[in-house]
Amino acid sequence: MSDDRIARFETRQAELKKMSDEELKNRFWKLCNQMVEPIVGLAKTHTSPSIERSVLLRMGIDSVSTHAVVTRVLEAGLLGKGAGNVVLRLSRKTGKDIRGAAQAIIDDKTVLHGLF
Amino acid sequence: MSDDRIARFETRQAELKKMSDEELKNRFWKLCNQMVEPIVGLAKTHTSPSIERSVLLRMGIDSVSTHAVVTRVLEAGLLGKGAGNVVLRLSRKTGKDIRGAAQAIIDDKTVLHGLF
Amino acid sequence: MATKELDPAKKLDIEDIMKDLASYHPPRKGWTWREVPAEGVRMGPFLYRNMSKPLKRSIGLPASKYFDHIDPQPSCVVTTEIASGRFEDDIRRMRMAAWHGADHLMVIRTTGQSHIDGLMEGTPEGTGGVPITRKQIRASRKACDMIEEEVGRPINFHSYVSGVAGPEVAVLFAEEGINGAHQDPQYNVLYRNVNMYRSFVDAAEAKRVMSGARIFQIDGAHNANATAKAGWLVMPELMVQHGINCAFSVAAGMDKSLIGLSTVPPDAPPAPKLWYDLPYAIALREFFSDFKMRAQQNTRYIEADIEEAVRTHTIDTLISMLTSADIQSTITPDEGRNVPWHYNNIRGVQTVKQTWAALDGIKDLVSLNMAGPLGEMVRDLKERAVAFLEELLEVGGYFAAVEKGFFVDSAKYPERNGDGIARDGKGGVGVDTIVARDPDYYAPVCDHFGDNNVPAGLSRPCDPIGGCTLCEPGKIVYIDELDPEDNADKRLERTLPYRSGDLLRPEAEWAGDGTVLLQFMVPDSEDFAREAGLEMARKMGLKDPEVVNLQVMHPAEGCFVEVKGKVAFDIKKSELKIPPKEVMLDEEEIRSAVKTLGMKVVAATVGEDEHSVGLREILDIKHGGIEKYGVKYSYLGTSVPVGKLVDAAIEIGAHAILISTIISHSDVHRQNMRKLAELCKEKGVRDKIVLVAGGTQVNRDMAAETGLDATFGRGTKGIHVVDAIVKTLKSRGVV
Amino acid sequence: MATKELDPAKKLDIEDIMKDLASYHPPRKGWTWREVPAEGVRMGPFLYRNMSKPLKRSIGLPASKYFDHIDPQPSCVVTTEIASGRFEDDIRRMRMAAWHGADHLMVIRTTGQSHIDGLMEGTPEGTGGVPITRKQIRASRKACDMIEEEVGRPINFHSYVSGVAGPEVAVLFAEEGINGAHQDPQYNVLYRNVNMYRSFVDAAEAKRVMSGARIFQIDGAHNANATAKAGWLVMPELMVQHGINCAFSVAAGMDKSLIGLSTVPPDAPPAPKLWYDLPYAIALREFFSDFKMRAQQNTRYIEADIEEAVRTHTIDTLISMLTSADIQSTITPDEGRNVPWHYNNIRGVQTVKQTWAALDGIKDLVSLNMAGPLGEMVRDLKERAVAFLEELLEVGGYFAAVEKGFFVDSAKYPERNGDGIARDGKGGVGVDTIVARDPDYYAPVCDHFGDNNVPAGLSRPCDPIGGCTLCEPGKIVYIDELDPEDNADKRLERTLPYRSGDLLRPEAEWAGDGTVLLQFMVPDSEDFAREAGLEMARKMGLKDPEVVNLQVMHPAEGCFVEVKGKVAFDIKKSELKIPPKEVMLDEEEIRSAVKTLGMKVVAATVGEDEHSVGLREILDIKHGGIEKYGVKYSYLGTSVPVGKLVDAAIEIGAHAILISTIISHSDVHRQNMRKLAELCKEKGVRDKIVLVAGGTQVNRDMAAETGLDATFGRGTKGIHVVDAIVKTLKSRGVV
Repeated sequence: MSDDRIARFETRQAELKKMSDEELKNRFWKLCNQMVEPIVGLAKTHTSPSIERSVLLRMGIDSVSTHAVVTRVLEAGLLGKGAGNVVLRLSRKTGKDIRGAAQAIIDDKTVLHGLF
Repeated sequence: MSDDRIARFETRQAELKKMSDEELKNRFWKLCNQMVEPIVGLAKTHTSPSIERSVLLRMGIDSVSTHAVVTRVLEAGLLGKGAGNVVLRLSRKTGKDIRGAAQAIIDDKTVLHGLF
Repeated sequence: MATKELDPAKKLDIEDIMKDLASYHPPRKGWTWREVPAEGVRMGPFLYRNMSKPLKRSIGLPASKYFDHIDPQPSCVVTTEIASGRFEDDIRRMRMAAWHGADHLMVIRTTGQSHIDGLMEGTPEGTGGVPITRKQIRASRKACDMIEEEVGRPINFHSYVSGVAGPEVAVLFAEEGINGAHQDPQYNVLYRNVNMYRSFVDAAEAKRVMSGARIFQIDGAHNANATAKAGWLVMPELMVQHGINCAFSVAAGMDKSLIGLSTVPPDAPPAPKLWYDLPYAIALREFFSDFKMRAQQNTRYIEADIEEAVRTHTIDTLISMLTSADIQSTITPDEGRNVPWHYNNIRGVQTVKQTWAALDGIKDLVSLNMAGPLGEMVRDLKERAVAFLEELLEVGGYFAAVEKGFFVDSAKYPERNGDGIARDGKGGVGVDTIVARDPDYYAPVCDHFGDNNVPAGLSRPCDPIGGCTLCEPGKIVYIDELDPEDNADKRLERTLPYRSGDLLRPEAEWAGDGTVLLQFMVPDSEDFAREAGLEMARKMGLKDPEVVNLQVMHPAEGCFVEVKGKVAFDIKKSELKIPPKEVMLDEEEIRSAVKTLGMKVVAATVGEDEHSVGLREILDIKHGGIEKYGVKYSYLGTSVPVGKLVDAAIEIGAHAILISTIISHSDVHRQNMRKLAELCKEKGVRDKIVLVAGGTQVNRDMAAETGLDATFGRGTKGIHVVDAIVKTLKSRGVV
Repeated sequence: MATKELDPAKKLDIEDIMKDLASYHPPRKGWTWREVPAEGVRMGPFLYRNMSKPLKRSIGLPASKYFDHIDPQPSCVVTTEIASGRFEDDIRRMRMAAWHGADHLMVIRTTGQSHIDGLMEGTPEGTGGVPITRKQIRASRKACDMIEEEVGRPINFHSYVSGVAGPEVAVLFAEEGINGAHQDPQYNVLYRNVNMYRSFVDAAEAKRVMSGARIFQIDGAHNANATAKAGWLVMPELMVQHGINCAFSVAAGMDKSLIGLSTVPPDAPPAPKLWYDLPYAIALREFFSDFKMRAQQNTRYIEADIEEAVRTHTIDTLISMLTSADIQSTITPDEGRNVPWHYNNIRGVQTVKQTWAALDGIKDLVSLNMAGPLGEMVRDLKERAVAFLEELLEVGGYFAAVEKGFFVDSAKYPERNGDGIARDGKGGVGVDTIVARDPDYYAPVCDHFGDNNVPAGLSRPCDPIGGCTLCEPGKIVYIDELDPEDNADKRLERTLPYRSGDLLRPEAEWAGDGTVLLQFMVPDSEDFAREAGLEMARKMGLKDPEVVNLQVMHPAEGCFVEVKGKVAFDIKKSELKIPPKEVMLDEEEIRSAVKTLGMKVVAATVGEDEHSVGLREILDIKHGGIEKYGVKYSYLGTSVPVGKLVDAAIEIGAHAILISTIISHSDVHRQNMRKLAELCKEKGVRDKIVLVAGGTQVNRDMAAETGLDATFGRGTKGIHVVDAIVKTLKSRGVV
């Protein structure tokens, strides 16, 4: 298989040798972009605990609380909604401010029931 | 005078600029050789205590004795003959070997009288 | 917020910096380049072709004293990495580094922080770096804000957005005015064993946040040549790694001008470094012409020898200058033997500053010879990189290739050594933690990446919450400390006597750590030299002695040994006797006085002393003797009676008599010095002639005791003697 | 005469070398160049393009361990200058330098010897160099003859034919097999104030004698830029000085291939060094293409900082490589602060060796850009040099010009600064001592210059005396000692215990001198730092402490200080405990064993210990952890109970358990280590699983005590751990 790889490399290299420097560079970037395209797609359509905590941080929630909130939201199966979305929705529902809503989730995870 | 020097330099430089690199290099060496010619002439026609001591060293005389011999020869006004010449001549005259002749000069400078 | 102006004569007041941090916000954000005048920079007698605007305050290279004390500053940003483990010590080091020309201060995280799934808070002590926290950043940024005013150039403060908490760290950095950061999802996967999907999903968010705060990004691809067994073979892969991170960063919204490739010349001598590193540097710059180059120095082959590291880093800097560097990073040359010490940060910066000055204009003087093997090697590297990408896609793309161990294989592509780092998509730190966004996913904040159901009609995504912290910094929640014992206040209490009290102790990393280094040659074999070195250090009272370097000079004749250890004593400042400074006259004033007077001196060795060496050094122009300053001297020889010297001085109208007594038994030298003064009095010339004596057993205090005008010991130069003569003549109103 | 073979494991036996010197004659004479294979030199994984044949025995750069311990040797001859003042210490240093790649050993004369009108004899102590005498040369050359056999390359032994006794010194050198020497009549005139006529008359004779012995000649022109205030302006004059000496040497009978220009890149950073030094280097090589280049490193701007000197010398070597160097001289980087120390000779040599390897092939990779300002500057220098010569001739030739102060003026020709060194033909040392040769002048010896009435018909001029010493070495008169006290035997008696007895003392210059260097940072201003440094050295028991370098890190934050001093104690070798060596397995063997076994380990920190840093470093590939060698690890986290570890190991069939206890109060770490061993015994797996513990308070001796297989302390790397595991498994017959 290794021999095969080397042979295929040699074929590729022979093709690449025909290119100008500019063409070679363009090909490099075309391939790089092609490589990251599915990864970017994955990132667009997924989130993570850290992303959600970073959203909560930006909403003015302290780091210790963001940790607790995201854990609650994850346990409640609501991370796909966005932790910030959850907190905001609870805030609207309960009339608490953002930090108050976050604290409410930490204090009692049942507040998340029926939110979505 | 300084202004004058600079002006003459500029004239020289203008001339030099006309030369090829090869011509410039040849001129450099021509001038260097011209510079050392009279100095080489001086060296050919003169000697010094150190030169004469170096001759005696080469004749197999130790460094302490060469010093004493050259001092004696110089005092006797015979350095222009060559200290080695003096020792050799005394050696021949007295039948002593070279070192013995040198020692004789150290022991008694009157041996040099009438040697030349 | 305006910061207090620093007084260069006073230490940083750390307690003051730590006051009111809860309300401190950075006065500016984003990355800053140096100002590089297109017409060059004129300094002292020179015109520099590739330098930035000089600093308001700085410390030049030691040799700058020969060139009007100029301190030319490279055109590139210059980095220093700081990693003491205690931020309160870091910031003092930052100030030192800034004064020597660093304007990119990179603070290393405590080891292990990349595996912490969340933010840390407070100021606990770290290992090999500090825990990066809001308090640490805020206090450090505040110190940088003061230091940048002091030196007159913006300082880029930098840390790391890597590990499993990237998005949060990025938000923290954006909020607190961090100017530059590492972010590279591949680094997390390959070198930190973070799950590959988590790493990339997080990275996109982190990059988007960084981009919003105009934080300059550095990637981590260079780690491949720091890890691979043969660094010089992995170059095609390095280009692929750089390419993937750049393409991904651009896709995440980053501006190309804020994306820097972290690149290291992969080799070090005795390897033929330039032969491999120059083609690579060129190939990289050709493919990545839209991006910035952060040129790092080599660490892979750094051993314990400081000088070896300095030479290699000088060559690394040469390679930067032959190609290009937007940022020139520096490696502390002691990285191979300890957590870097204060003064080695400065040495690293000096290496760049000195090389940059030495080679200013090099691109006008030499050209890259692309027609020869260089051009062939450049092209070959580029072809291999493209072929590598083609194979990656063929095997199923990036994730599939990582699982197959395509990366950090130490053979030259397409060869395989089988030692690549393979990672399993179903493994690693943070495995199975990414979650698909629901169709109604929503994040009500700015600088968020990816699918987001922001309600229509808003001017900002954060309007529904009345603004996020990136728009309203007042909303940021500041946590001071979580640990009542492990924090900066406690440490500062302990080090107070060494920072603002009467006590002095040397330090290498931390205030009061007492660390010193001993260097010596032990004339014996390696085994004996090592143990003898430790034993010597113990006999000198050093605690925890450790051999940090040993170089065999010859297997039997001896070894050079370096031992570090800690002193156990304090020095009391109040008990030190600081000698009053001898302020030298200006050299031009001296030359002019000598010329005006037509200064003449007589000189000789006195006593039974045939050692004329020292005196001749003081006299002869060859050694910078007084002759160099225009003084005419009459040298009377050795073992000259003092009376003969005085007579000669009177006869020729000398302005001074110089006597030398190098070897002296009992007190003969003092007697001769007194005799000189007395004889001059007797002959009525004491007030006309300046009397100077020197010798190895003489010192400056003896003048008063012996009735002379000036006396000198070891290390005296001609200039000191002329200075003393001119000063004495000035005091007598003669000049 | 055959010399004894040296044993690399034994010190030079100086007493033995000094035996039978009266009958010792050098086995060969004349200069030797290195052998440089045209096809390049293949070493380790590399092909070098510009290297000489490697040495039989040598010590490579520290980083050579990464490259099969290769030690590539530059194509040029490499010089080191040795100047301890005691020849018996010089020769040991020569041996060290030869092992690091020096093959041109230049012995500096004691200061003042150039004014001694005659030869010195015996072995008195010198200052800044040794008295050059027959005995000193003969013993040193004998040592070199032994050393060159040891390293497998001829050594060129070098000294100085300058001063007022040039012809005698030249004869001495020719007789004793000196291979290279400085000779420059202008140097004597300008820098030694030797009478100008005497200097040139003597020089012709000296050069003729040197030529006969095929002694390579180096001139002294570079001193102009070491003396002039602005070194970078005197370049046209430098070319003129070189030109005069070369032309004169050729006229005196020297072969051009044995005439070397001593040239120094005149500048040092922060000056833009390359901009001035490269054009000069090129101009010189164009005019002097028939002669050899001895490239010296810059001394003019060396300060007390070793690293600054090393960087400048790296750049100097770059300039040699961009142009050419037949001999690359090195400057000890401590020259700016003391008489060079042993290990700084090695550092100087390493600078050339390291740079030469790093930049191998540079001329294929880059080209001099002669079309730009470089070419213009080269041409300009050459024109100025020629114009300088024209003016010299115009004012009446060389002697007239010296009287007018044409030389060493620090302005750029034709400008004048008025600070040139003028010498009077009617003054100077040795004035009025030359004597015109009479018409019957005769010198009955070989290699004599000038008019000589050698009788006709002789085959040799020395036939009338039956052969001179140059033809009949047996005639040479050997004088042993003149001074019964000041000689090597007396000194060797005193240093005997340190050379062959049980006592060890560090040394920098002389056996038993006790000199050490202390480096540290004092966190205070310059004044306090200096005095605190001295006080610290005193508290550590150092005698004669002296601050040799002080660099301000920041005016208030601190200074880097270096203090030298002498220890007052001895170390007894017999009382040192030399630990047995841990011989590591070959890395390939380790990798292969790991692969064969499919080695797995479980790891965790134990006790109440959350510090996983050290353990992760041992595990992770990024830091060269065990993962790098193919080991699969299962990391169980922090504060893991010992029982859980053992269970996990059994479950997955691990080959080893790794525990880490970084922070430990009282004896918890020992208890946990014992517990691990006991538990494994209980469960019957003690012989199946290798047990390893590590931590900052752990050391290698604890394994036996606690019943584990291996224990490790600070500084441990993954390789050590894998090595221990494989060794244990080997001892159990598993691998």
